[in-house]
Amino acid sequence: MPKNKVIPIAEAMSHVKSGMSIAVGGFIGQGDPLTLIDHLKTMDVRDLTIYENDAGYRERGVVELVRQGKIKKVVASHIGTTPEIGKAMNEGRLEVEPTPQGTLAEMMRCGGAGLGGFLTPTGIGTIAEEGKQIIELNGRKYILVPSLKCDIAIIRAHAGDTWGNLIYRGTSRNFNVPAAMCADYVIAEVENLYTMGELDPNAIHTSGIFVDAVVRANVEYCTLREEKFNA
Amino acid sequence: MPKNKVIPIAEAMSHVKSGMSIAVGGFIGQGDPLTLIDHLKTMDVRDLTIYENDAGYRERGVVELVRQGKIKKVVASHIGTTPEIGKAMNEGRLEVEPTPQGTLAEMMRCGGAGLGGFLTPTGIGTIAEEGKQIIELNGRKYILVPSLKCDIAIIRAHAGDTWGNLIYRGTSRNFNVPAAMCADYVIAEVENLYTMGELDPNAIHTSGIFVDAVVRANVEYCTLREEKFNA
Amino acid sequence: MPDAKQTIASRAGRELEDGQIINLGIGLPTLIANYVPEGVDVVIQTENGGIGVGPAPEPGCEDRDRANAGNQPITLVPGGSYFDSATSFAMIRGGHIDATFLGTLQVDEKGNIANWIVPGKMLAGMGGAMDLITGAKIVYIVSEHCSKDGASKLMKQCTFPLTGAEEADVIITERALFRRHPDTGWVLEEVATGFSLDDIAGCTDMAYAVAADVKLDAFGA
Amino acid sequence: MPDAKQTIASRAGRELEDGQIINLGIGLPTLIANYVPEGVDVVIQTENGGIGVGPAPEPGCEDRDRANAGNQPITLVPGGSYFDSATSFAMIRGGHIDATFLGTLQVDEKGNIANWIVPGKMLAGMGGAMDLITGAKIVYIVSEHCSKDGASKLMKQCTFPLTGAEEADVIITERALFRRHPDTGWVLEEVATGFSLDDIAGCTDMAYAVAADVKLDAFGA
Repeated sequence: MPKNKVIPIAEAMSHVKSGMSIAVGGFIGQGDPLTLIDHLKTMDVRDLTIYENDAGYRERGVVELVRQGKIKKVVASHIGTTPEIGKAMNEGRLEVEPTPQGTLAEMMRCGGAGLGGFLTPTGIGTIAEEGKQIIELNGRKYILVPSLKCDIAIIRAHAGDTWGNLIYRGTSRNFNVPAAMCADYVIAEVENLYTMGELDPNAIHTSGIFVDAVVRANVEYCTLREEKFNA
Repeated sequence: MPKNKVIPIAEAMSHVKSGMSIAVGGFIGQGDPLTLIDHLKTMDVRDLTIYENDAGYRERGVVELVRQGKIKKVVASHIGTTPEIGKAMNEGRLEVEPTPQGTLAEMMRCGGAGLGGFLTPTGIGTIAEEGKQIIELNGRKYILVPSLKCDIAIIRAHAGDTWGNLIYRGTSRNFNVPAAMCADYVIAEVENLYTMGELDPNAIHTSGIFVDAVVRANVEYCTLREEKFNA
Repeated sequence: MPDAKQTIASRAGRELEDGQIINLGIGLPTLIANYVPEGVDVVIQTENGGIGVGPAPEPGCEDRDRANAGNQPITLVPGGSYFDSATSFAMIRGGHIDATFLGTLQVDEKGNIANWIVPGKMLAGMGGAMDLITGAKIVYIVSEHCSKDGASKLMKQCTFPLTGAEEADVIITERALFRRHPDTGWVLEEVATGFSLDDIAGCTDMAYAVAADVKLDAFGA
Repeated sequence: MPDAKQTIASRAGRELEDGQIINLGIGLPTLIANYVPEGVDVVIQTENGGIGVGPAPEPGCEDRDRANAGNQPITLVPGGSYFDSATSFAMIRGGHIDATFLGTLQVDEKGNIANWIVPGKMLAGMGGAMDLITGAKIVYIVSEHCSKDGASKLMKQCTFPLTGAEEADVIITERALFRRHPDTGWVLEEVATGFSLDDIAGCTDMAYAVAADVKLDAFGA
């Protein structure tokens, strides 16, 4: 029987240390791990590097950690939904590394899959190829993108069992799947917690093999209450 | 409303021509597209190149096409379950290119994902690296594996809707997912056919975007009859 | 004077073909969903992880887990489904999307597109645009012809950092429609109601040929 | 004389640690599942696309869609699940498997493993072995000490094409257990009942050190 990974949030988050890299699931609020981000706000950590599609939506999400001065650098595809991020960048308080969305997702997946990198045609002829190795194959140019390994990943799922098998709902799946794959220590907040065997083995989106700790999501961040949920 | 892709098997299979490359789903009989292979046995095609984990199990599967002399080359990770294949190879009637299982799966996925290739540590220091470009990244050596694009893919799913959204069952998922991604024309045989909207949008394993034609699987290859099926 | 954005979206809608799989950028391109011609079924992919995007939900039926890449609530049509971001961009980069419609800051003679950064000023990020431009079979630029200061967005050469090199296939503005041919470059095919060939020449900096059968009053108004 | 395979599987089972995720090769390694110690829970991954492999199904309850990589019917324990081959090898290559147990034709002084081809004779293919050897945190070679013709499988240098270079961490045979240390190479830690240090020296071609605390009569009947 796989082990129980449900632990107190403080214990799970104690793995986060200053200077670490963190992969964050979610897409401008859809599936963002807000419970874990709220907890991070209470912690004395700094110089974090964030890998995420964006920095949240309006006032919520990783942008709150930037406001607190905890974040050194954000690697993201889009920061337009959080005006504070652009401001922090322009004032020199934050480094931002724009990365094509598909490249960022694949960097995470590849890191989790033990691949050293991949060849993408995306960004050829743009500044996305600056400083990158270009490889020509069958007459087409590709950027060699090294894969990504992070110290920590924080993600959110709609349903999870105690071993960390996860099911997402709707468009909240997004970066939660690749982020879960690429980190040494993966913390999932789940909206609805099940015992092992309750989730359909054919319908798991993220296997518990990728997950190290499971915590309950704050009820206000749950999109559907347990009684209404049908996996 | 997405279009109806259910067509007669002969019409779907008429896309297969001599000399083509075919990605085949399944794993030694688990999820092998036997209905489509049966149809291929009746067709006048030759010099096919097959990309598949194996060549079937015992007497069934792609091995039947080898017996008919339709196959020029098999790229596979394992041919131990079909003794006829080793015999055909040793007699010079068939070319076999052994490929690590994970590399083959990733070649297919990468081809379908528009990536030019990927860097794998698998096979470094073995003959798997012969003739391949070796790239060193962060002190580790990787084989640069070009991605795979095939003319045709033939796969099998447990459930499918008329647009080609597919759900697999148990360990029959295997290579059916990556094979479905990498070909110009993808034919899926489905054991249980549904109208659009009947399958859970959160539980689809292969999106219909990857599938060109849907046919009914021969009833004798169905693992569960429709009335017993619960997606 | 008709609304420029609606004119563009309406003309773009007429490009759609039955069975196509399309991706619509944030903003103006999203309006194209309102102009799908009668009898034409297209499947809309949204890069944050959905396919088969349908009409917006009824007020009160919005769902935080069902939204597009611009965070607007969506529904799915029957046959639609959800997936993760790595799979979404496998679809996009892998050539499984027939057409993408994107706004722009600049587009030029060679088909270069610049729409993600104004150096020293605004950085929104490229989002999924670089992948969409690289992977979609047809890249439509749907944009007002000129920027707010009146300068032509259809330039000799882009001055902002590119989103994609030589990838634009069609430009649709509120004034004209151009198609790019691999050998001959941009060809003016249609001019909107209220504009003359001279008007287009006057507000277009990139070089282009005029089609022999160029259509005047082709759309708009 | 106890059955060599059961002796090996039984000793290998004692290596298992609570919470480990393991992959068992086809044949002998599959037997290890029968020797998981009391109080130790391990999670078994099968590379054809399942995790949480449980006991074989009752006769009559076999299911064609539930099998392992050797095509033997399986069940899953609660918490188990299924996935595709690309995801399976993401798990394997990505270092998410704690230990893999594989048979071999040859293993050598440097930890090289050769188990997929006898040149000019037999080609089964490497299956998932190359990925497992590369990706798993601990690589166990579980194999009879000598081949059928009596030659040592524990060689100075492999003569068959390799499956993995310098990847073997532990060798368990029916006669002995060796562990490889990055600096000092192979160390003989245990000798099975019925064998002496001299016996092991006589049937082992690779160089090895003998542990100061080497255990005799360590396992086997």
